[in-house]
Amino acid sequence: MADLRVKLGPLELQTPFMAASGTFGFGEEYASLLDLQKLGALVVKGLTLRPRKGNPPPRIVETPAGMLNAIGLQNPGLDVFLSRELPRLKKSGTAVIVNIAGDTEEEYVTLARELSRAGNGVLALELNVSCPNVKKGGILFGTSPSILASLVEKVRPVCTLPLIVKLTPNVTDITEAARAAESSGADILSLVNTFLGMVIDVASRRPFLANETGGLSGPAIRPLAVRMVYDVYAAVKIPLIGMGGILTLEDSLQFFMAGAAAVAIGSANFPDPLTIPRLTGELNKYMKKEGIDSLEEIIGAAHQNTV
Amino acid sequence: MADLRVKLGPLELQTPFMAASGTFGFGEEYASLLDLQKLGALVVKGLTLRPRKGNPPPRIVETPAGMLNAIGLQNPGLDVFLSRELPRLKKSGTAVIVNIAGDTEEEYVTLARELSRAGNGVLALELNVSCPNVKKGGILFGTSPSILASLVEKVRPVCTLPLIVKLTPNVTDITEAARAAESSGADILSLVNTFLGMVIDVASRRPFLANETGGLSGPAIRPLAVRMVYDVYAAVKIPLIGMGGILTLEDSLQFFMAGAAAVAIGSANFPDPLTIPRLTGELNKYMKKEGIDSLEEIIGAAHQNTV
Amino acid sequence: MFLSGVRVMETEEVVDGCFSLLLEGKNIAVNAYPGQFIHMRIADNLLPFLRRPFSLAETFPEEGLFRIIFRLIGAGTKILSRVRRGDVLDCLGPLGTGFKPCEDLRLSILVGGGIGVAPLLFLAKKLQEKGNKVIMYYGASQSADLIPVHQFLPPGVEINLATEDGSSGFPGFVTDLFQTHLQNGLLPEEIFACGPRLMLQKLAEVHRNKKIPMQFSLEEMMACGIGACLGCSVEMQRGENETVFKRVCRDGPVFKSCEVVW
Amino acid sequence: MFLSGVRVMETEEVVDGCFSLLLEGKNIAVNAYPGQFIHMRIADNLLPFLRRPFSLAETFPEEGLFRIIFRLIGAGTKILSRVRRGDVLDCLGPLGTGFKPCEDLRLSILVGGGIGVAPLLFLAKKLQEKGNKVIMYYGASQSADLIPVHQFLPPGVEINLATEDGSSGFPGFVTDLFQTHLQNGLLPEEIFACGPRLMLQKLAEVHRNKKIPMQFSLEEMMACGIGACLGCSVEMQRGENETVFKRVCRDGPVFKSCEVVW
Ligand SMILES: Cc1cc2nc3c(=O)[nH]c(=O)nc-3n(C[C@H](O)[C@H](O)[C@H](O)COP(=O)(O)OP(=O)(O)OC[C@H]3O[C@@H](n4cnc5c(N)ncnc54)[C@H](O)[C@@H]3O)c2cc1C
Ligand SMILES: Cc1cc2nc3c(=O)[nH]c(=O)nc-3n(C[C@H](O)[C@H](O)[C@H](O)COP(=O)(O)OP(=O)(O)OC[C@H]3O[C@@H](n4cnc5c(N)ncnc54)[C@H](O)[C@@H]3O)c2cc1C
Ligand SMILES: Cc1cc2nc3c(=O)[nH]c(=O)nc-3n(C[C@H](O)[C@H](O)[C@H](O)COP(=O)(O)O)c2cc1C
Ligand SMILES: Cc1cc2nc3c(=O)[nH]c(=O)nc-3n(C[C@H](O)[C@H](O)[C@H](O)COP(=O)(O)O)c2cc1C
Ligand code: FES
Ligand code: FES
Repeated sequence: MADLRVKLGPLELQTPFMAASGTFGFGEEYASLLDLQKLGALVVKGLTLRPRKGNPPPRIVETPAGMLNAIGLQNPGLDVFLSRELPRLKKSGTAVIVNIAGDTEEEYVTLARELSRAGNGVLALELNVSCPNVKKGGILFGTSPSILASLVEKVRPVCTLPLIVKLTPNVTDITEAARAAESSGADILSLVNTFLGMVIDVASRRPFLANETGGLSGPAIRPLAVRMVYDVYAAVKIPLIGMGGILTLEDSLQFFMAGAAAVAIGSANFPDPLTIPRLTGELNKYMKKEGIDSLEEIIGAAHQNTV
Repeated sequence: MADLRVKLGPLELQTPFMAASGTFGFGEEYASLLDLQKLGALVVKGLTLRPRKGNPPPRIVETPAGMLNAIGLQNPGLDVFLSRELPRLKKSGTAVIVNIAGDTEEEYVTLARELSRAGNGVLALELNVSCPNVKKGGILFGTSPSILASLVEKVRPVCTLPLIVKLTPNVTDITEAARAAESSGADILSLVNTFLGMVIDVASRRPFLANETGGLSGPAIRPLAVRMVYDVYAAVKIPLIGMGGILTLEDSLQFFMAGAAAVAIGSANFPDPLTIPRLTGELNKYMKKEGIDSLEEIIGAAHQNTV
Repeated sequence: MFLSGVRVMETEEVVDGCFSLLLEGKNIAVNAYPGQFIHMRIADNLLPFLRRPFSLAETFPEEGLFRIIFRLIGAGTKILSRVRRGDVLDCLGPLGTGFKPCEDLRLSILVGGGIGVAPLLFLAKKLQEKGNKVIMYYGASQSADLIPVHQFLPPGVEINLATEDGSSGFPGFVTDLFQTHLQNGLLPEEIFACGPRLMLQKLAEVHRNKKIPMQFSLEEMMACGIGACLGCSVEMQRGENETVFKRVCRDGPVFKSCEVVW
Repeated sequence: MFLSGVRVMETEEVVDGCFSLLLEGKNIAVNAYPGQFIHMRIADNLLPFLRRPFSLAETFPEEGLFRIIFRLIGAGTKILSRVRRGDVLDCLGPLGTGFKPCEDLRLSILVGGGIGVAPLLFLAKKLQEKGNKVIMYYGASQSADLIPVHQFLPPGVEINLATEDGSSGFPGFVTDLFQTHLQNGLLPEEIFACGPRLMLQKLAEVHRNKKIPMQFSLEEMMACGIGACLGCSVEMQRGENETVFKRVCRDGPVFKSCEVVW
């Protein structure tokens, strides 16, 4: 086995392959198909302070090489998460990262404080400032660098865990948001969340999703996500988690070479629930074949001007 | 034959299906495959004041359900266009719309003035403020609403033709640019241009395109483009030309229902050069079957709250 | 729940645009019960990107075989309609919470509309094995769309057909046919139904009047199929004044009719 | 240029991972000349999205047939390797500006590397029909990759093989083999070549020394294939100090070696 461990600032992972928030639930469902301990980390579904019902159906629709989703942050809320989901997750032995979202700065702060408590066993927090599917799901925080900076500054002091900020791609210049998050205390940036899209059902002449718009994910967005990781890598010094349409080892190598120190797998889990273990095995083989001792040798490699 | 004519403010088209700029050249090459007179309009490749060499190869790469291009506005310049391409185009009987790009406001103004001259036979101008593939190819004009407004204000007085402003999708809020263009004198808006993307060649560990980044087009971006047309339709009063990943009649109906009064076909011309005549025939059949007398009945239909 | 390659043993176009696939997959055949479904990967590439759900229409646990019956709808079912004997398909299943008939049932009524009859075929067989009398109501828009259900049912199941255009059986909706029988004295103990939402809605009205327990199999767009993505949620009553979203793929696809919010 | 459905008449895996398709398409078979290519739609869906270009390897104008020979590379050629006799493929062609041999040629030298030999097979046949003596140099990395070129060539064409690992013919690069022959007195009037860029670059050096006219067939990523999108441009010398971008699909794929900017 090649050494697949990665270090993202204060965060150490066994492998660079994480399950992206919202696509792996709280792990329970996938546990019968694969060993959760083999994940680099499991980022749980976006968590809010109070339980959230989510959007009416239909919530998803397939698109060319991708899908739209408008789940609307359906989740059981902090209390149920702490009492029911987290203990089960800890028992499974997986590395748990909690994706949090709030309507107000105070909600983010409360979530960060409660989840940071010793003994919880949470590995890191991911600030979701980029969910396009609820009116106040953080998308406002994510699209304005100054509002984002203010939020991160407030959360930072109460968050004793490694703090990941997840950026939205629905902006003119993602490096501005990246720099704002970095300078206000983020340890790590993750990108990208989904792109705002719409499908119209021509038979009913109405938007297909009940929420009208949804977030586009899957291979369709991969070139856009790779470009953003590439740009952000050049703009900040903190480590990046890349995601957006990864299906194959080659796809994840594109992200590593663009500058991601780890990657997350989202929609690909749906067609192939075994994507993460498969990629882990393939990366191991690839590194051996290419004589790569540590993943660091290829992280950001595409920025070098020599071939 | 159902009545396929559409009126976009001062611009009247025989059919709502246009060939998108950069994908149909100056028409010459497609003339042996189809009757150029049957196009709603042919938007020619982005034209600059002086000839432009374009970017080194590779300039294109396929992506999931789409492609990246970084042509870099290769074009023969205004003089050659007027002396060689335009006379030929006029002879073909097609409706010619000229897509123009400049490095400075002055270049746009000169292009608009020269192309507006009586007798040229140009039907309309499309201001390309959104080409992502040249450093000064207008993308700066497109991403700042105030700079865009200033440009449109300068071009408007010298442009005696219908003035289309083509919006870039690489922004946080496309309705801001749309409103800026409308209030400074645009007659029509067209959207979207391509999304900035990157593919990394993992064998060489370098960006695949010589230009590093390119513009993403094709079905992959369709849900994003439909969403933007939907939003812009609600934000402005002037008519819209929608584009982004249209392959089938259903795809174009999505754009009409989102609010586009006409649509442009870009990348789809590559797999199927006969896309536009095919869609024209299919729209005719669809309108008859659904008892639709005029396309206006479905333009923007998805905004109505009743089913 | 198992993720495995299943081998195509038999393909048949049972009626125009409607196909039956007999598949070999021991884990699924042995563990599945009526109302459950499989989630099938159509292609090992991007087209289509997501899996497609299909109800189990029959199982042969000893032979390790099971059947799905599907209608050609779009890109996914088109590709699936062209598989050949010997092909291996990537299949996740058995999934979901299926029909849970009352233990001491004697007479069961099954109401199916269109391709919704598929899971009822499996249920009919199981109920009859348990000694129930099974009456099936099955409707389609026209005669040409009717699946030859007797082909997949044990003898003894009573089949009542309806077509909207009257080209076969009772002329009208299958719910109208069923209503007629109710009025003529039919006394169902429990009703199991699958079909278009409108059909189920009509049945729910019958329920409200007659207080017969009903179980409905619902459909919704699915991504994961196993309960993780919350993409397939539908609104359900919880108590008097509250509703929650439940997952068709895991909490369902079968729900009690009284739970469903229309 | 024609857009038409062409019927698959014969498929053959000529060597591991390398396929020959004999296709029926009168317009293409009658009008094509060596160095031209066709632009093939692989699937009527999105996978892959763009057409794929393939050189014409042989034509039978009277029978209305033509051949392409291709190597399995990625998704597109994988699907193409699985077509069957009778399938109809959507084909645009003949396209491009091909080889333009000098009229009064007597001896022609063809240098092909890898799958780049395909257009040279067509050229060899044509040149020989015109009464030329044709000598072909053909190299691959190993014996197992060598296409059985004699199968597609008329008798009388002299074939010189090279493999990089020495498993067949001359051990080394095909350009080295060719160099040896040059040193031993071979006097080519014109050279036609197609293959990896590195091979062509080496030949261009020979050219600079010996001043033998050369025509090279180049490759570049293509979208439209007909000259409209400017996606396939490559840099060419214009005069002494200026360069322009020319389109591989229309101005080429065949260019004079002295034009090419390396
Ligand atoms: C639990 C369940 C059981 C089902 N059992 C059967 C069955 O036994 N036989 C049968 O013929 N059909 C069944 N269906 C419906 C079947 O899944 C769709 O007809 C099929 O997915 C259409 O795929 P397509 O690619 O051909 O069509 P598309 O063109 O992709 O879609 C057409 C329509 O099919 C539905 N659909 C598409 N993808 C999905 C998805 N991933 N999940 C849910 N619905 C989708 C949507 O309504 C969509 O608008 C079942 C659906 C569910 C949810
Ligand atoms: C004028 C011309 C003639 C050709 N003739 C032949 C031939 O006779 N036999 C043969 O085996 N190959 C030929 N090729 C190369 C052939 O087009 C590619 O091998 C094929 O397109 C690969 O497709 P894929 O989907 O299998 O691979 P992919 O995985 O899509 O691509 C692998 C590589 O193939 C090349 N490629 C892919 N798509 C294109 C495209 N649209 N245009 C150009 N290159 C592309 C790129 O280098 C790419 O990186 C020719 C190319 C050109 C430009
Ligand atoms: C069904 C679904 C639900 C998601 N829910 C969340 C969420 O709760 N919080 C979040 O930050 N991202 C969420 N995402 C975004 C993913 O984590 C990921 O950023 C995105 O899907 C891009 O990756 P992919 O293309 O690999 O799916 C969700 C994505 C999907 C498809
Ligand atoms: C090869 C290529 C060249 C293009 N050149 C131009 C251009 O010169 N000017 C312009 O405004 N848009 C240009 N575009 C963008 C298209 O006009 C269109 O906006 C975009 O491709 C989205 O539509 P599609 O998905 O149907 O291709 C180009 C697109 C492609 C694919
Ligand atoms: S389809 Fe994912 S939860 Fe049901
Ligand atoms: S491929 Fe479009 S110009 Fe050559």
